[in-house]
Amino acid sequence: MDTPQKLTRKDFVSDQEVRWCPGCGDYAILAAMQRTLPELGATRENTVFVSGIGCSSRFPYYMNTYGFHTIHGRAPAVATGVKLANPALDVWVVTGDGDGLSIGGNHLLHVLRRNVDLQILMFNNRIYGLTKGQYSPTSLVGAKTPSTPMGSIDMPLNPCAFALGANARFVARGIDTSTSTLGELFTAAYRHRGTSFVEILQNCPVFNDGEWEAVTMRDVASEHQLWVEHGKPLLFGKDRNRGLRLAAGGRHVEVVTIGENGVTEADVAVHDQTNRTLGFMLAQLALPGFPMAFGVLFCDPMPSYDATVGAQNADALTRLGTGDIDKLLRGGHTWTVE
Amino acid sequence: MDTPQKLTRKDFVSDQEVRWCPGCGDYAILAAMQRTLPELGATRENTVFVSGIGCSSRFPYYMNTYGFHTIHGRAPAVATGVKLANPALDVWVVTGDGDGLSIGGNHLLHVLRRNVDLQILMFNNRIYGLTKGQYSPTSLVGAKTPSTPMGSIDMPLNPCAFALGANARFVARGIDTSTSTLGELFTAAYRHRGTSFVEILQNCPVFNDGEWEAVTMRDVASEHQLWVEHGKPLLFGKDRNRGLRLAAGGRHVEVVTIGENGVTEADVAVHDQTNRTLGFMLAQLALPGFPMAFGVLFCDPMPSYDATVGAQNADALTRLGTGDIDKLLRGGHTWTVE
Amino acid sequence: MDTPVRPTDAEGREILDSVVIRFAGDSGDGMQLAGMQFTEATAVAGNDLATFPDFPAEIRAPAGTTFGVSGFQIHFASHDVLTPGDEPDVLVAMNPAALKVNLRDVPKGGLVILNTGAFTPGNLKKAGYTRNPLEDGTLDGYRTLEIDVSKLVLAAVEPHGLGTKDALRAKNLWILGLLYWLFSRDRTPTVEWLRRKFAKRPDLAEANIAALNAGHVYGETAELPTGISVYKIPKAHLSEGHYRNVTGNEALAWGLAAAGRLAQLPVFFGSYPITPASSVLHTLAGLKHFGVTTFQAEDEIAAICSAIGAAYAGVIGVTATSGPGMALKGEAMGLAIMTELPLVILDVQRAGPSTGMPTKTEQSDLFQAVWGRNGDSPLVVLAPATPGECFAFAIEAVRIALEYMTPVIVLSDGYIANGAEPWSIPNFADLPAITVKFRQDPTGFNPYLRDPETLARNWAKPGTPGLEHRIGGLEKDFDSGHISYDADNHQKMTDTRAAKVQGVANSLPEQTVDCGDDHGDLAVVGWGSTYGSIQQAVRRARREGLSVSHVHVRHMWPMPRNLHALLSRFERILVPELNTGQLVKILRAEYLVPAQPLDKTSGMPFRVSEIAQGIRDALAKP
Amino acid sequence: MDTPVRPTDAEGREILDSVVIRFAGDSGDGMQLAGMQFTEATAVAGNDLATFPDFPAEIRAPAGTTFGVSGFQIHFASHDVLTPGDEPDVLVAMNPAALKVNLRDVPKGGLVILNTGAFTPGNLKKAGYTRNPLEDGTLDGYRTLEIDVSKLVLAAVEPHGLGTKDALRAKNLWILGLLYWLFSRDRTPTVEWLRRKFAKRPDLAEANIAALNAGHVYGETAELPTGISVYKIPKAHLSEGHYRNVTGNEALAWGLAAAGRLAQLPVFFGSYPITPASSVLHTLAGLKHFGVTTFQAEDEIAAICSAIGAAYAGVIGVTATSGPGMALKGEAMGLAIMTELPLVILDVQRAGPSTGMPTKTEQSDLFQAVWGRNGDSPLVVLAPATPGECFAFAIEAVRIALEYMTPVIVLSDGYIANGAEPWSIPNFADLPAITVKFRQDPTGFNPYLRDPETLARNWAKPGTPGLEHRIGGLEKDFDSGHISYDADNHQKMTDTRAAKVQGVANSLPEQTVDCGDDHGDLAVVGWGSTYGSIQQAVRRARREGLSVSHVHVRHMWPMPRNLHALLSRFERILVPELNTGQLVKILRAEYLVPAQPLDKTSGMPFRVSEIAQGIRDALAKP
Ligand SMILES: Cc1ncc(C[n+]2csc(CCOP(=O)(O)OP(=O)(O)O)c2C)c(N)n1
Ligand SMILES: Cc1ncc(C[n+]2csc(CCOP(=O)(O)OP(=O)(O)O)c2C)c(N)n1
Ligand code: SF4
Ligand code: SF4
Ligand SMILES: [Mg+2]
Ligand SMILES: [Mg+2]
Repeated sequence: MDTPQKLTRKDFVSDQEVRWCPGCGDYAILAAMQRTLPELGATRENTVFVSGIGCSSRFPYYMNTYGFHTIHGRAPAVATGVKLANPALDVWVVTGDGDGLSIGGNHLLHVLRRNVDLQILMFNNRIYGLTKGQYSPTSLVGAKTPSTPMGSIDMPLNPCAFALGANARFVARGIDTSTSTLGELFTAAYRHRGTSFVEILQNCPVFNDGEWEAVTMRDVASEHQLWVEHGKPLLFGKDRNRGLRLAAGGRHVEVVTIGENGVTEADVAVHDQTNRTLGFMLAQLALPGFPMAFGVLFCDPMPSYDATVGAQNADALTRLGTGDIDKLLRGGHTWTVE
Repeated sequence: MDTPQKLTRKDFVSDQEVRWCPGCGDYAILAAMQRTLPELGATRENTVFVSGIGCSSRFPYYMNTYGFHTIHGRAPAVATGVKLANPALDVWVVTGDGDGLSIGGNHLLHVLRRNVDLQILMFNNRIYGLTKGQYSPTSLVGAKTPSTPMGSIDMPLNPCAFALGANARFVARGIDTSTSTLGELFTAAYRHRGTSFVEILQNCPVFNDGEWEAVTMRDVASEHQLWVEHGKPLLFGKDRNRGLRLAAGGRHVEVVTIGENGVTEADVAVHDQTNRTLGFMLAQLALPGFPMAFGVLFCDPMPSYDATVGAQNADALTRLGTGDIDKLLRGGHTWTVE
Repeated sequence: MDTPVRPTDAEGREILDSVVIRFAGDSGDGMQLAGMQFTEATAVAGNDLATFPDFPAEIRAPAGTTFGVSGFQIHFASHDVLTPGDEPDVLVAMNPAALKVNLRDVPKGGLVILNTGAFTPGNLKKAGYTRNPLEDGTLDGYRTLEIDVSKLVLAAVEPHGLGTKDALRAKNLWILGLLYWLFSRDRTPTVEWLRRKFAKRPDLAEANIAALNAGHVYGETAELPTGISVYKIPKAHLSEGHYRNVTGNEALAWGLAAAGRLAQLPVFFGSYPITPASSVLHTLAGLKHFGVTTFQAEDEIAAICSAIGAAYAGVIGVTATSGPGMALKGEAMGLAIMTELPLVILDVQRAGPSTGMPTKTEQSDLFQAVWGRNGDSPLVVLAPATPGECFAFAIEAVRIALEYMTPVIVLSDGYIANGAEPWSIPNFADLPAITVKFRQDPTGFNPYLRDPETLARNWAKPGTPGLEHRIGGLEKDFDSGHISYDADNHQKMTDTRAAKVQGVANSLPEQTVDCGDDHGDLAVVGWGSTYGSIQQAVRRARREGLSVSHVHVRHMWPMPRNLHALLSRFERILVPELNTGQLVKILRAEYLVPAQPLDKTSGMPFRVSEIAQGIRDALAKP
Repeated sequence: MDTPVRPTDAEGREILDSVVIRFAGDSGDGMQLAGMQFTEATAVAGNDLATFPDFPAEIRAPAGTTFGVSGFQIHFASHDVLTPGDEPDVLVAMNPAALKVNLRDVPKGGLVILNTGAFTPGNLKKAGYTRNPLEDGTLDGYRTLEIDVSKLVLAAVEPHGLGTKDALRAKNLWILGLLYWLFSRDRTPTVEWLRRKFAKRPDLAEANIAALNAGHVYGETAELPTGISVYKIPKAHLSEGHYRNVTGNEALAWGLAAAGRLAQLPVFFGSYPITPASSVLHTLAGLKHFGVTTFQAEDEIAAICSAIGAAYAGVIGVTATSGPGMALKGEAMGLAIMTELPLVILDVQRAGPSTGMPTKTEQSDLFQAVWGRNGDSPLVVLAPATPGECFAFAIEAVRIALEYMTPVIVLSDGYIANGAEPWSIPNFADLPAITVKFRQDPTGFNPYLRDPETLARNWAKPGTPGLEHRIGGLEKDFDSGHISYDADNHQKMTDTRAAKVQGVANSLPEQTVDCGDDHGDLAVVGWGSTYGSIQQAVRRARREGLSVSHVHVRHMWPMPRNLHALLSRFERILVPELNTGQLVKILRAEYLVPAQPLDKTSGMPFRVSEIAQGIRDALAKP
């Protein structure tokens, strides 16, 4: 590999004017990405962003890399084709809670279980932005939107819990405006070979303003956000003295405060990112009563789909030699007419 | 309600010749259903079976009830329409591992999260039967099928884990030939108001014979099957002396034997069917190393979608009175030309 | 505005016959709202009118950019109005980008009202102006009103204590006030509407009212340049009746609710949001007390499948979408065709292919509607011509679906969906009843028993004792309704499905001529939203003495029984369509008539002049 | 079998010109296998042949039922064979259900070979016989061979120690042995094949060989009824060359592999299993060493989308399906059209609508292929006429897709897919090269730069430095390739997309006449799998002196440049199709020629006699 000159943030900024509403959370995510890619040593030419349809899915236009703005919900399928055709590419998928979990739920499910080496970023604003504010599969019950004037009644999906149920091998959660942690999550996702799923809480100031405020506002952040780290105790709070204890029999989880009622740090559970059941529990934590969990909730690598496809193809080639069309056509019974 | 004469199994047998291969596991499931419905007091006229496409999806033709053999993967969506149009009907969905988890994964996901009052039976034979034996999303890695001559490489889905990740509120697992327990599961599913998901391990003697043998064969059943019951310890084995212990911190599960190494029944975890995380852990248990879990893995009822739709419609009616078309058309600015 | 020498009324107001105004500004400038309010006021003033909102595809594109420009055009007159007008007489340009995008459409001599406050260097650059068009002669030949609206608004709403950002939002009301004054409109309805809208924020209501009034006062007091005066457009001679403005999507939604009432059946509406169809869902979601259940599905396939399930269960199943969603629903339509269930599918077309231009209009889904499915899969296709007709056609679709047990597609488009026109409100009592017969009798029942006349199979509702039956997508035996792979039976069933749909023509009105004689040199055959432009062009041509008639097809499949005979009585046939030629091919294929296309695929409706030219060209051909 | 008085050869074998045999039995009776072996043996014997497998839709329906009957028909002759034959001369009926379903197709005088061992009361009842057809005169007028095959097989394989169930499975080989004797075929290839197939179970191999030999010996030794003798069908005069049997699906798969080699590009094949297309996936899955990657997707939409992604990444993207799957792929096809990516879509048609009759054949997806998408969305459609042509057309599809940067649909059908014919094997060296030009130069690059001649945009592969670009489903600016909502631009792009696809016709061969003159009283215009029946019917008609020609269209869209001119030289045009009239409407719409339909939708191919009748009727019309 040749070592090209070091790229900077600007190299990843395309010449297209960004067309999101003022104040949209997508701007921060875009900035984080443009900042992170050069740090990762990614190149423009080997990077591809594939998206579906939605405000979030406009993302590729703003990246000065290869990009494919496909059709609603199908980005994981298109990205699978891109990656299988050229596994040397770094393929990112950008999707929304509607694009990825409503019309595109099935493709997301299957790309996750197959473990194709992609980074999938789901911008979760709990709303359909582009179509002007209908509720989405992650909207909370009671959401009053143009299609639900009396409040929505569908139980929401939890993207990370869904991903874990789909046998995803890397599941993480971040916040649009926490750009430095976002960079770290992008890095971890990029490094993980296989499908990396990252849910990003994103504010849509136009149709669902403040949806995540209770978790993301600076003054509540430390109390309402639990940032997990592999091998570290599950601690949060301003003084990092609150933690999660897995109660008797391990089936219930509770919040404890170190120093109160005889609780010590030893009582606090330690994050094991290879434990799917623990990840599932963390993914479900919600206000009120619990902080919301962020960071890499689960990561347990396996050979990626594209790598195994490549290995099988190579194996066939070794065993059978480069295919010869003439031989192929003449296999089996043939006869000659003279 | 009038009390009609008591129906019997035969009343639920349609006049159509059953067109499955000899020895197909579907026969046993059909028999269990025909036996169970009269026991539940179900009526022919209020029962509807909706299915997709696949061998399993032929099921409705053999039930002397209403039935709709729809298109591949879409049964949950059609069934949602049936139930919303007439919530008084008992609506069952029959699907396969291909129909329900491959092409139909998204509809299954959404019907589960919405919690429409349906009973969904997934016949899991880990193969596409009707199209002659290609691997399915539940096939194990390495499955040699016509489309994977070198063995499949996709990581399989676990239907129950998927359902739990989709926020399903009733998740159970049974076995085609365990017809009495199947009856009990059908009963529990029927009684649960909301979407009840039942995975049924089914043998396809033609394209995937013996796939489940390691779990279902009579001689290994007691060692390899863990039948869970709410509030009861998670015990299995010929002598019911083996159990599951949730180890330190609750994150790991291990098999213990009562009476060995000082283990007593008190060490064995007790099944709590309202604990989603526990259900998720149980759903994942697999040979070797663990028995496979059967019975109601999770059940935590909430108002069903159809009931809430009905309530909202009724509420609107109460608040606004029966809609009047003339008033509707004359709402807002109008003027008269004479 | 018609001629330079103008008549005036008693109060000295210039009397105009017809005016076209285009409001143009940033997506955030509230142009749609201003346009809609002006529309209401104009309707109340008794003019006939037509409107054309033209949004950008972005939710709220960055301020000041050309792709963020939002437009609303209204054409109103003392005679009947058929289109929103080819060229604006008055252009309101709230910023440089709006001027840049729209000025080319304004004929010289037209009035351009400019918010000079927005002509900052930054905005000029964003709009792509290298020089200031206010100064470089760009506006030569136009009459202009250059006003620093931003400044005047701030001053006007200052007493209401709003922040600058909120205050500036009232710019659209200031302009509206000015236009109300210019065109002698009554402010009261807008004032009342503002009070209702901001019931919870009286401060905002009063600030907006202040802006409205300030604009009006500006007109009253400022020295307007010569050539600009107050105008009066006499009332139009609309036929008697009770009127309202209606958009196509509203009319579709209300028509469905009315159809439910007429059939005395609940309506189930399963849909997935998509521009420009979403507002049908939004409207129906508010009509629960009409027996309407709405279901926002996870995708278009689930939406139509849920409607099919509802139809199977015995209610009126409806789904709505636009082109890309239609493409997804094809397989499920086949299921409804095979199971012969009543189903209504609304397709509010937009410019394609693929995602295309979601907020622009086109008529390019006709082929898809008539022929876009696997297998020989006939169904019924209807196409209302105006926003108002959408009401009747929603009812007609339900009638046909229930009477013939068939899916029915209604083709609308973005132009009809969002465009408004005064609509003579029908009385419910005058609407045609829809009779529904559910099978009750188990004797001799099978699900594919047919009405010998309509060929409709009998509808047996789950819940009915003794009618338990199974249907599905596999071919069915003609006699028993069971699965059949028999060769002769498939032939018979294929023929029966085709005959049933063709038979719908028996219940349809004959094709009439929308303007002109039933024979002549040229028939201009249109369908859907091109109605107004064609009608006006044909009228114009007839006034010029040309032998031209307008035939507007509303039953696209099957087509009216007499259409072939009617078309045969014309020498030439011209088919203007907003696509690359679809109806024209169907007419040629069906009737072997030498119909010629007049196509446009720019995402915009036809101008009258384009059709007029097409007529001249067609008649000129050897 | 042609005439009652028959010539014999030196060894006293009756010489026949052509024979049609139908094997019919239970799904479990192995009829397809027997048919395929007989086909191989017949090919080796030097006859020309055509076959028609006809399966039930059920995997293995309950034994003995009529809907479980599986059939395989072979037509072989000393002259060239175009169809599997209208009526079987010989019917093998392994059980009462097989007799019930098939006897009506056998002309009186035909030979019926019956396995009496299966004519048990239970089986008779399952087949719907109230009386035993062996006894009630049903078979009067036929020549019959009534043999208790079951018993004889058990006896024959007894020494091999198989259980009764396994032993009975060899019935098909016993019958095959008898037919080999009757038609003078060599058993060796089958014996070898059995040894290969059961390499791991030599006991089974030997048992089956014993059954084969026993059937043969039975023929040699048993007293056959008069009128039945040993037949000899002389070799056909096939043109020189190396031959093999090939089915349409095999040929498609091999053609794709060859195209990859010709273009020197990898092939990516994304597909979801569906009858009758699945075996293309199965075949390609075994060709990994040809640079073919196969991907079994979660559904048809993912399948086509993965192929689009692969095309974007610079390889040959292909997807395959049948009707219902095609309906699902429509939206994604639009994306490929808008992004102008090369893509090959195989549609192996089956009888519809909806799920229809999955194992039966039809040509009813033509409309869907040409016009079944949202928006004006032109693409290329090809239709090979025979199993063998599938090879060349797979290559042609790839060539067009790459040369024009467009999706190309190849329409095959169940009949072509499964039917076999002797195929003159081409040499790879003789196949046309496919040149691919990836953009490399960043100077002045944008993704929508076009080749001025083909209008193909340039293909820039991710991984190429300096060519980073974004494409998608929104309308693109003609000049820059950026998103554009400009009206004139959409017009221009719509026109360009249409012109590009129409321009493909420039690279196509002119339409030739498949049989007959290039002018005359009647052109019989066909497409796809009806080739054989039409060809034979036209030849017959010409022998009768009628002025009839056969024009078989293989390029369905765009159509050959000279097709209009060619058709204009005929008085009448008849279009036989296995649908309710699709090509006929396209011809009328495009050329305004008075083409008339000859439709059949029974799920079965045309009989030659049906087309012959259609020709007579067409010529008789005033
Ligand atoms: C096939 C199809 N159906 C529907 C739409 C309309 N549509 C566009 S984006 C969208 C939802 C987007 O929601 P999300 O993915 O959450 O994106 P956001 O705009 O919130 O970022 C919908 C319904 C479409 N473009 N295509
Ligand atoms: C749209 C569509 N795609 C593909 C098919 C073909 N198909 C029919 S059934 C099936 C898979 C069935 O598998 P599963 O649901 O597991 O059912 P099983 O036969 O194993 O019971 C497929 C791929 C179809 N009928 N329709
Ligand atoms: S609508 Fe919401 S999500 Fe979309 S661009 Fe605007 S703020 Fe962002
Ligand atoms: S193929 Fe398998 S699943 Fe299908 S009917 Fe036969 S045995 Fe049952
Ligand atoms: Mg969203
Ligand atoms: Mg299966």
